[in-house]
Amino acid sequence: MAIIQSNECISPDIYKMSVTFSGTVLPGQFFMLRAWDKDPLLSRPISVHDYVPGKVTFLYQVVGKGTKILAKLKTGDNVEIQGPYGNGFPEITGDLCVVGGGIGVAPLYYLVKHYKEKKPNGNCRVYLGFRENAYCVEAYEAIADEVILDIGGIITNQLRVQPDEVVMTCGPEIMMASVAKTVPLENVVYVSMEAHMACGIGACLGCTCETKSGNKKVCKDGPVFLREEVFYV
Amino acid sequence: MAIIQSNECISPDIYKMSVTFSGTVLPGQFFMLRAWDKDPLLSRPISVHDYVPGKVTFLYQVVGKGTKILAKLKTGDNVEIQGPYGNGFPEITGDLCVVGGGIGVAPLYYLVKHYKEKKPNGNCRVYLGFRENAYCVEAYEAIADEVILDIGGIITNQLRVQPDEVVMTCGPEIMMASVAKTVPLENVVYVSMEAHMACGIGACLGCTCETKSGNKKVCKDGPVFLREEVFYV
Amino acid sequence: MSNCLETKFNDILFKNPVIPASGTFGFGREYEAFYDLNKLGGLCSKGLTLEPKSGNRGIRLWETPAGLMNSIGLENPGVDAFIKNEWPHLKDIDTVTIINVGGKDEESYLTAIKKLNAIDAKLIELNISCPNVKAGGMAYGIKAATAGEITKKVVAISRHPVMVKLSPNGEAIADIAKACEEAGAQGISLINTLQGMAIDYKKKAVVFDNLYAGLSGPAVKPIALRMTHQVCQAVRIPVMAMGGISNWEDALEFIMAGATCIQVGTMNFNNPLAPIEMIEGLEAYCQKEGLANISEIRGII
Amino acid sequence: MSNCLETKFNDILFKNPVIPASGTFGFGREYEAFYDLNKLGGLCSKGLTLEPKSGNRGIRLWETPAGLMNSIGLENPGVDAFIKNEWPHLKDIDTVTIINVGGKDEESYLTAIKKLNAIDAKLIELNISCPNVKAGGMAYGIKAATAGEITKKVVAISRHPVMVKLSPNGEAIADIAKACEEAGAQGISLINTLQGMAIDYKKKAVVFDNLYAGLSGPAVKPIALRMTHQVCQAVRIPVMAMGGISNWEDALEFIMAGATCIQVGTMNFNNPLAPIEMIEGLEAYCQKEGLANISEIRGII
Ligand SMILES: Cc1cc2nc3c(=O)[nH]c(=O)nc-3n(C[C@H](O)[C@H](O)[C@H](O)COP(=O)(O)OP(=O)(O)OC[C@H]3O[C@@H](n4cnc5c(N)ncnc54)[C@H](O)[C@@H]3O)c2cc1C
Ligand SMILES: Cc1cc2nc3c(=O)[nH]c(=O)nc-3n(C[C@H](O)[C@H](O)[C@H](O)COP(=O)(O)OP(=O)(O)OC[C@H]3O[C@@H](n4cnc5c(N)ncnc54)[C@H](O)[C@@H]3O)c2cc1C
Ligand SMILES: Cc1cc2nc3c(=O)[nH]c(=O)nc-3n(C[C@H](O)[C@H](O)[C@H](O)COP(=O)(O)O)c2cc1C
Ligand SMILES: Cc1cc2nc3c(=O)[nH]c(=O)nc-3n(C[C@H](O)[C@H](O)[C@H](O)COP(=O)(O)O)c2cc1C
Ligand code: FES
Ligand code: FES
Repeated sequence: MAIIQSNECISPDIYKMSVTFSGTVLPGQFFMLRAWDKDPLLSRPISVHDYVPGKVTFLYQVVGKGTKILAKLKTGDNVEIQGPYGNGFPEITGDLCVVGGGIGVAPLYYLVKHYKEKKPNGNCRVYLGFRENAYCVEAYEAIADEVILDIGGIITNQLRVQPDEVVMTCGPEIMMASVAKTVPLENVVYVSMEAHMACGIGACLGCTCETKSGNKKVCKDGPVFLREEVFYV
Repeated sequence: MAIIQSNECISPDIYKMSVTFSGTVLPGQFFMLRAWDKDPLLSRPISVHDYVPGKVTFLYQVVGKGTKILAKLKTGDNVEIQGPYGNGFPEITGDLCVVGGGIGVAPLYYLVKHYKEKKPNGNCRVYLGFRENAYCVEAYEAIADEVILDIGGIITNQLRVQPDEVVMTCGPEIMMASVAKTVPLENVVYVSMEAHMACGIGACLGCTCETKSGNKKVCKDGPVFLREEVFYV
Repeated sequence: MSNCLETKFNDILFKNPVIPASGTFGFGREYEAFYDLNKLGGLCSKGLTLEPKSGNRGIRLWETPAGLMNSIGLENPGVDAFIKNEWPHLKDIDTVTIINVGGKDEESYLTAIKKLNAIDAKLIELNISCPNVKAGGMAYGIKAATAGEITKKVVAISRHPVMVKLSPNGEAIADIAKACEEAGAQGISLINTLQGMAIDYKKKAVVFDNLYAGLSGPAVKPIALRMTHQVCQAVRIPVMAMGGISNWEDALEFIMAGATCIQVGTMNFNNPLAPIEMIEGLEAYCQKEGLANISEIRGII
Repeated sequence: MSNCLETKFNDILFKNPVIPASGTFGFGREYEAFYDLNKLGGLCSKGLTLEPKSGNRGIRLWETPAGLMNSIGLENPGVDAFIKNEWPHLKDIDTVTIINVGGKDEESYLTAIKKLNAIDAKLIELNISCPNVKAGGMAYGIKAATAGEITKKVVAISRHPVMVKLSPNGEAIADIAKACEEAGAQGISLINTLQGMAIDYKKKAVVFDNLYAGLSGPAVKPIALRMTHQVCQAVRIPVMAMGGISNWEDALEFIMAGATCIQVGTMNFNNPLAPIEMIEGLEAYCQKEGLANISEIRGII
């Protein structure tokens, strides 16, 4: 049981929720959230948007029953969080280029923050693409070296990757596929995948992602995969 | 949609909830309450405990899933109330003797109040029986001519009905059966029955009560029946 | 109001494909307090039998996760009393009234059907699938052979088109549907309730006097949708589908699976306005999708 | 801790009658993070097939009201890899490990069973009921005759006792259970998932590549309880029941209906501690009711 410290709407249908959490978290990991009994039946996977010791923050979009319930929670309410789960984005030595689309920007904030903490001199560029309303842009601007924003267009059209950059991306699969295709093969690219989940821990085999080396579980082997594993470049 | 004006615990597992309501209500009628979507699936029948124009009050015991949810509601929250349903207790000309057991005391408060308003000179005696904790006793004392209380015993052992009294009772079926049996046949006795309900309006035939004159629907033909209809005296 | 929801079930015209299901809507009167019944595509009567029936004793309703179990046992006034007391009211409602008929044996089915020939109904729903009483006919409904036989005899003597209501508790449902089609049924409806059981562990006893009872409600929707799809693939006569339909999205899915109309049962108890909200939702959907008629997406799965 | 929950399934001793169900518990490792697996009465492996299987493509999970649909398609490493990589770990857990085996034809069942003769397992769960793949054997499990045949052959060559896992999608389940008993099965487990369908109306398409999928979870409990009761009435061999069991009260009801043990599937996803809470709940119940052993209330319905 975690206690909600804040839960606010920051853009139409986009909420930011902070809860108490004692433990550590890696960028790209996620939690299984629930604030209900049996309706809906399953918990919902939500990535870590930000983390400071004692507190984890989620950024989520209201799309259905579960996220609707989450959006109604108030400060002081309880929410069950199981996790952190998944592998998360790896630590890298080179420069970082992140590409986020829509609610896929959620996990990238903590990723960038963590990167800059570990490697204050590393360069980090951030591409953010939104269909209609942008959010969190200022937050990214505060921690990244450069933020390239696109609203209503196709973010990958603008994408120019430096030879020494490692690319990390999260967003609609079609966007990630396009990133996978356009970024030169010399660059290392990591993608964060989604799948419907039941257990979140590798027991149900429901969240399969087909990879070059056979089926992988998004919840346990992922959600972060190397580009070539998933998109067969 | 009704708005909750107050909802408080007045005794272990016993709650009193007032909600906005514009309409009129008879004593013994009930509402179908819900403050959930599909879990549980059905609304819950709860009697009118008190009514003043603009506001109806319920007294309920927490026994399962539905009442647990009701108990968590706070002032200002919404609750759906459908009703009032059922026939209610009839208006009478003579004196009134009410017998309530456990949470069966709920509908009797408005009954007594209504009776005394319509018939200030009428005499009204109230028997209240509880297994462990008594509640609402002072409220009854404030409006009835006499209140006879029993805790942990069998209220019907004390019951002495006057020849001109009409008896109205609500409580565990076994208690009402005992009232039906012990009160002289000369007295008119009304009993308020319970049954599991789905529709609350007479459409599903789920809340049947067997009577001398065939099946009756508790929700529509009742919940109040003449003793001889139900207990075949 | 456009007529994007107008639906033909054979040559019977429904204003829209939304119909409250048998046994959950009485004979309609009760829901008049909530809305104008003329708005409904149709409505389906409580199951009638030749003789009046007082139904099952004991507890008749039991809630389950996202479901409802019932053991009403076809309580009804009998066909004669229905014709006398309910039909005069029902026939004046500007909607298609479907008459649901159960029976305990061939003779009781046939006699009831003959009596109903006297009134100007549009459609009979032949209930061979009520799991709660012998008179519900589930014994007929769980085998293709017997389902076909009774259908044939009923169709032969009925002045009205006959739609057979199937049980989900028997043999492969598509086979049963095909048998009914071959026997001359003019339509199929499905599903009736699934046979379930409830135990009250506190009382160390079964809940229902009748041991088993019928499960309905959102819990059964995936099963009902699968069976609807199977039956729609198997027969050419129109299908009226039900089982856990709780909103217009559910209704749409059944139509996409091939149903001509849909019925709404248990959800009437959860939300008395459910059928009306479904009609409105489907209408809005057609508008948004630019469908001249809902039939454009029927059976696309 | 008293031993009021100790349960014999034939001569196999279970510490308690609570067992995570096949396919919802991997090979156990994942849940070690939540509790000590030694506390479990037993655990049931993911369904194994002779050859490794990569399972079904596309979406594999879909939530329904109080239920879950899955179309995993028996993804598993195959019997050989299981024996090599999973069994060494599993065999050291102080609980009864049940090995769930599926097959696509007689030969694949029999070869898998023969290979498993090499390890010291306590109980085989013969899966003739997975609705998601041909290899799940549901074709065998929906008819009494074929269920009996395959059971007979498997029992003949298996060194381990064989419990047959039945499908709720076929003929009268008690008949199938009896056929398996006559064929020599040492136990029955039920129910596997109910065949259902999901449509994504937004995409105007079916959700599962495989068209239909298996429904489980609290939604199906009333059906599972009825079938458990029917089977317990029909056979003398012990029964392991499952289907929507979500708390100790549910578990108790299945035991009252006659089940010797119970399995917990979908609820592991809702609450990873579900099996442990059931064990604790049943224990507290025995104490409160003064039962020396849970068997005192078994089959009282
Ligand atoms: C590893 C991972 C991390 C995620 N991180 C975030 C995040 O940080 N912020 C955010 O807004 N969303 C995130 N998502 C997506 C989020 O899980 C879904 O939007 C959410 O489950 C929808 O639930 P719902 O009840 O509102 O919608 P419904 O549509 O009612 O959900 C029905 C079922 O489908 C599942 N489902 C629906 N959409 C998705 C989806 N896109 N991915 C996986 N399952 C889905 C639900 O979990 C549920 O089981 C993440 C998904 C994954 C797999
Ligand atoms: C006409 C009428 C008036 C009532 N008035 C009151 C009142 O004023 N105060 C009060 O505390 N209770 C009253 N009850 C009882 C109340 O309806 C139940 O206690 C309540 O429905 C329990 O719901 P639950 O979800 O908490 O319990 P659960 O046991 O989880 O309910 C499961 C199902 O059983 C039904 N159920 C359980 N107990 C009863 C019962 N005793 N009567 C009818 N259905 C039941 C529920 O409605 C639900 O459908 C009344 C019942 C009726 C029929
Ligand atoms: C209380 C109740 C009574 C019912 N009575 C009948 C009936 O008389 N005749 C009949 O054919 N079906 C009857 N049914 C079945 C419904 O018509 C419908 O087939 C079933 O409930 C599935 O639909 P649903 O999930 O929308 O409720 C009844 C169902 C319920 C819940
Ligand atoms: C994700 C998932 C995977 C399953 N895999 C198997 C399997 O491999 N073999 C099998 O016999 N049953 C399998 N089942 C069925 C369960 O073991 C169980 O029979 C069914 O889910 C009903 O129980 P429940 O309602 O408690 O989940 C699976 C169920 C689920 C939900
Ligand atoms: S969600 Fe169960 S294996 Fe990934
Ligand atoms: S509750 Fe439906 S008829 Fe009374």
